[in-house]
Amino acid sequence: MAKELMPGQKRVTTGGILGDLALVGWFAFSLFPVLWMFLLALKTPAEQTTTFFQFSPTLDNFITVLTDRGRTLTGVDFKSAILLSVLNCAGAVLVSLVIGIPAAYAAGRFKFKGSDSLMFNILSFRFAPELMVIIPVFVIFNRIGLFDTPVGMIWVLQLVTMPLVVWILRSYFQDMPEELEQAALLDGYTRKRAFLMVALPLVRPGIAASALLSFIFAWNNYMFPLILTNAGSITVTITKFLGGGGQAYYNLTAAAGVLGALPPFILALTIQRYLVQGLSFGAVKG
Amino acid sequence: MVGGHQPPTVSRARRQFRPYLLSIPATVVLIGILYPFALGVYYTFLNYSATNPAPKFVGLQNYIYVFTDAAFWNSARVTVTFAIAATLLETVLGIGIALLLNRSSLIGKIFEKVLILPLMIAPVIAAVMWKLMFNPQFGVLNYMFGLGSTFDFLNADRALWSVVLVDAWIYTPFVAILVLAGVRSLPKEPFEASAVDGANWFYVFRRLMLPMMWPYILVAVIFRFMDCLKIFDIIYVLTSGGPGDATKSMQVGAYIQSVLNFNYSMGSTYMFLLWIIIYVVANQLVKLLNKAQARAAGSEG
Amino acid sequence: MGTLSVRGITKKYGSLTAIDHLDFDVHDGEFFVILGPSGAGKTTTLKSVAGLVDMEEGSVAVNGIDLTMVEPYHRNIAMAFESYALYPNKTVRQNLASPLKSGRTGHYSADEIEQRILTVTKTLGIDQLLDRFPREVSNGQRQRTALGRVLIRPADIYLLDEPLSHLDAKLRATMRAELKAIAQNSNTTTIYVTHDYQEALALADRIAVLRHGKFVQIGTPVEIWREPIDSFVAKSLGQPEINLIDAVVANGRITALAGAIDIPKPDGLSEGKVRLGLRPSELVPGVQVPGHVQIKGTVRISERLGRDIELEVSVGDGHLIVVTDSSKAVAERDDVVLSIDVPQIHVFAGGDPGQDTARLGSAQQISPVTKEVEQ
Amino acid sequence: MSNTVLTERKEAALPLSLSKVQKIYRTGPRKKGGVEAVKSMDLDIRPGELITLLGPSGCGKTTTLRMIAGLETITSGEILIGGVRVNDLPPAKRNVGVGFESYALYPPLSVRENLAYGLKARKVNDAMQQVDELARRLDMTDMLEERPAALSSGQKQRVSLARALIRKPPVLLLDEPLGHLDAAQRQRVRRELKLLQREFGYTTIVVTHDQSEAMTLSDRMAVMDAGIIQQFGTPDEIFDDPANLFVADFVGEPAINLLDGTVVRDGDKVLVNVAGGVLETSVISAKDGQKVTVGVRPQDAFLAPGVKGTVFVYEDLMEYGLVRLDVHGTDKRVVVQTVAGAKLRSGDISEFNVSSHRVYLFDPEDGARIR
Repeated sequence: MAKELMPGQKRVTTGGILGDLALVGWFAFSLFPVLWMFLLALKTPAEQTTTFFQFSPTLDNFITVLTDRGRTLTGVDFKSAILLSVLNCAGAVLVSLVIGIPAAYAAGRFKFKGSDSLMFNILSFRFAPELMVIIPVFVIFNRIGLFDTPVGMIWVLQLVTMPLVVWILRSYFQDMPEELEQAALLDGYTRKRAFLMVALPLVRPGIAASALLSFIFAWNNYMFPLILTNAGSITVTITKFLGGGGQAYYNLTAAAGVLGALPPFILALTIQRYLVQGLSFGAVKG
Repeated sequence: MVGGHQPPTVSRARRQFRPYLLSIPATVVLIGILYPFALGVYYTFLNYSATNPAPKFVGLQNYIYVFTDAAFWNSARVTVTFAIAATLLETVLGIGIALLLNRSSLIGKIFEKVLILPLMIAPVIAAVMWKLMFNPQFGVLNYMFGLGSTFDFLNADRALWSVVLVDAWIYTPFVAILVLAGVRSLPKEPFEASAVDGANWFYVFRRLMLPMMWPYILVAVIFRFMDCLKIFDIIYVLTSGGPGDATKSMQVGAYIQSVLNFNYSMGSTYMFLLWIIIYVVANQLVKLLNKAQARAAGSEG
Repeated sequence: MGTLSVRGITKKYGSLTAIDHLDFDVHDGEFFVILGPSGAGKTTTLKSVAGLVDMEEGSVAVNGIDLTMVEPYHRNIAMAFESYALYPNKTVRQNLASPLKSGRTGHYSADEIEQRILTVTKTLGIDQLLDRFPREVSNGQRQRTALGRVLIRPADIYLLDEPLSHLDAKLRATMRAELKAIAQNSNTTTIYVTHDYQEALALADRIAVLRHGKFVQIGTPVEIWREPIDSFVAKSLGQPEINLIDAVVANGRITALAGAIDIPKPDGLSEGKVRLGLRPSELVPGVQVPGHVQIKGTVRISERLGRDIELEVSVGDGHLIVVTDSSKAVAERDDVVLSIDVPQIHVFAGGDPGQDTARLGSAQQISPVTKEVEQ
Repeated sequence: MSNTVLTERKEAALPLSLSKVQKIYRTGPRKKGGVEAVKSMDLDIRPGELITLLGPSGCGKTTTLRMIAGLETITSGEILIGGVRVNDLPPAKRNVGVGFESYALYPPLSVRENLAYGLKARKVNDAMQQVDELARRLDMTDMLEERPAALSSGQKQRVSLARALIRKPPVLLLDEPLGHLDAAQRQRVRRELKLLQREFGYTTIVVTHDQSEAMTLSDRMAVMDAGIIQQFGTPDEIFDDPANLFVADFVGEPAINLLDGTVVRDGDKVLVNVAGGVLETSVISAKDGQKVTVGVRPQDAFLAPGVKGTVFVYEDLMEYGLVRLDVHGTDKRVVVQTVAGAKLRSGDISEFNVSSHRVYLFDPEDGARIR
């Protein structure tokens, strides 16, 4: 619904038109590369470097990257990379939830010694340069055989997913009035039953939001699979189509890019309401 | 208490231990990540590399080397320049977009839905895309702007600014979303009071809106600045740190040192120094944020 | 049914002491009201009894059994929260059934539960809302649901935290009467917390006045009203507040308001500064009763309060608030004579403005033993 | 503040009038349909008068105030301030001071800057001087450097009022000025507000949902319901001579008792039969056999033979007592105010009566008063 105007206010003003023009300008800039990638993904190999906006569109590239045809042609196994990424990211999120929910509950509900410093430490991982941890992990993984394994990836992805889960859920638990659980205790329910009956259902949106958002971030992560795997991940694999030294497949790169960008975007749309809270680690309530 | 028996009791110690019990798994994970971190710090005092699997303790030698190495200072300069430029550009643009969207014009409402699109695409994919567009021979930008095939967005002079542009393309929506949420959460009444008081738009913005928005802006700035300091993936895909050293940020430099050249100690030294910078800056910014939040809430005298 | 005895309970939040060594007993079947302003520690007291806060010191026992270290769900104590604390994901019916389904308040068949829900909701006037969620009902209805969740179950002690505060004035008066009827008929032990003195007077067997985490006075409504232990208690009851005016005792007389009040001093009152307390409803304009104290003044403001009017009367160098029947037809700027019976004039010790001081007695008679007021 | 002597001469107050003012909030798609919040409202307010708009939430009182302030457009009709049509003027040009319900202080600014804001925004030269002067007069100099969050709600209320007053507006609009205060503060601030208004002489409109606040504060009060003014008059007129059932029921606490009755004319006397007994009334226009709703205020009723009932509970409130009687033959419960310390117990049989001129009769169909 349009905003109610105050008396003496005009609906159409010069400033308003200029503002709209500025918005159009931004969104042209913002959407053009996505559009361009999409167009490129629809081009034939012959057209990929020779045309700009006029070409005969085809869905061939998507089929190529998803089937053995692509692997034979380019040596890049995109399909396995997708499956591996799904496995690693889902695993990482699951582990984070199982471990993170109790911790978030403790941090949000109780004021205990070290709760603040624990939280600051968890947050500081969000800001730590990844390599500081990844270099030693690389050495350790090589030594104990976790290099290029899902277990290893799920383990290090905790660096991405855990802080997000704990921070977002903590703010949910903090916002939930303590008296709800207290009422359940007086109704005769134990602390565990009160948690399951009252607290958990109320933070369900938070769990969904933090799970999806941390999945997106794990999915989009580049450095961990780059260093700690050979098989790679969706992000690492996409760059391989550019063929470091060998032949470059721009149209296939674009097709893979579209496929890789689709899941996060769809997930993001489903949690749009909670996105702001998630992106700011609960510092800004959406 | 039916029947008048003494019901079971729970000691005070056990009550107070409860939150720790719940945090144990998270703490274990924390230690699992703290341990490599400590190991990394330890590496900075060794001469550890893949070619030297039996490292020796070398004291501060790595630090002395790094501090006298022009390449390190170059990467520090690149990192800080990039972080400041990108954060500034994204903040200004983000605030502008947020304010324009807040007017809820028809165009704004349509665009708001796709605002997050660049933010959700993996930075690597975004970088790959821009790399294709930047290509001097067949890139669409040179074609559209008629720059010919000799103009190179990624040459030594322009590469860093092109990286800033790509970073702004991805992350300006992040700032815009946070600030927009902030603006929308501001109470309506003070602005009505201000309308009765007869303040013009700019006066309201300067005296009222900006101070009340400031905490939200700062949160965005903190996240952006911290992330920019550890920039890696965009640069690595776009330029691999080149041409020459023109875009070799600290984390890219450390990656080259430790992963490509297998010199773990040198890479760790780069990273530990970056970590110190980030930690100090983060601390200061968070203090600033706490102050700003108190101010915006009006509780500070 | 149960008797409660509380000894020395203390709760601190950081450097702030919310409640400070409170001792009290509530007898079987008694309706015990804790009256105090916000921030006095009323809710903390209730939560301490319920076992919801970790107290620094003190003990809580019900029927002689020490519950200090017992978990809330083993205490058989029911509590209605001021914030309602209704489960947002459950309907009104499910909320009400919750305490009956936990297994710790007895065992009930589905029919029994439904029967109890109907009885309670009829009394509270929310029987048409059973299938709504808390977010779909008004604040007043939420509060009645919260009250219902407590009344529906058996318990040794019932704790009610401001259970009427969110109702509109009309409904509040009605529900107050309902609660009184329930209390009269069921012989339950209840602690009721409120900031509303009328609720306290209407409902209480005994009232405990709480300030800064300490009890100032515990007594029956009549005791608290007639013989408030200090000016704080006197101010806590009555609307408009009791008039407190500085007075001087000298030469065998008490004088105040630039001589507008000039009465003989009672025996036992030593010379010096005191404060007089005159309740607005005890000051009667226009009627000159022999033997009563007469105070001359001019009406500055006259305001209509229903059938009554509230006057601000300029007297000497100050003013008095007076409540009287509107049929007296006193207009602004009229000169009036106010009269008050001597025993109705409370005498408090002198003190700085804003400081509460002990009651010494009335202008008729000074209390033989001045009880010490905790500060 | 109550002891401050206000010496300034009265500011020029302006009359205010609303004529056929209507407000429709458009809700449906393409602006079809909507909610009529205020229905063709007429109101004439004299210069310097303090009136209240009283009504339950959603009755349109705040919408009316906001339309006068210029924070809301007027769907139709016109508003005149000092004879000038202000419909299309922005809030700043209407010469009104507004006190908002939640105070709406500017959170990042100190009290001093809050007060100076409107003056500075208009580039008034001696803004700080004016602030100091007003602060002295309102006895709030010591809080000038505080920020709003550091103030108690009573202090916030005063700052909000001071900010509304600083531009010496001929019309002052206050939305629930006592809404967030506790009982003791409310008493004090109400008194201050009244004295201040008298001294300054501004035409003042106060919006409130609290009938006792409206009764004590107003020169005249408008009782509103469903977007319509049900009655406009002095507190005495409203309480003693309510225009209809809504006004009688909304104003007065404890609320008026309502019983179903039938009029019986017996020679000169007009009687009303209610279940449980008979009441005499001075309503001479009532027809024999007419069905009516009988209104008896608890303050007017007294325990004496008349209508029989059983005591439900008796509450001794020390200043007075309240007895609730379950009237025999009905499911109605009436409240009777008694002196304190009455000897009554639940289950006792008692009777109440009321003087004939205090019996109000209403049409049971539309609630109109039968006089």
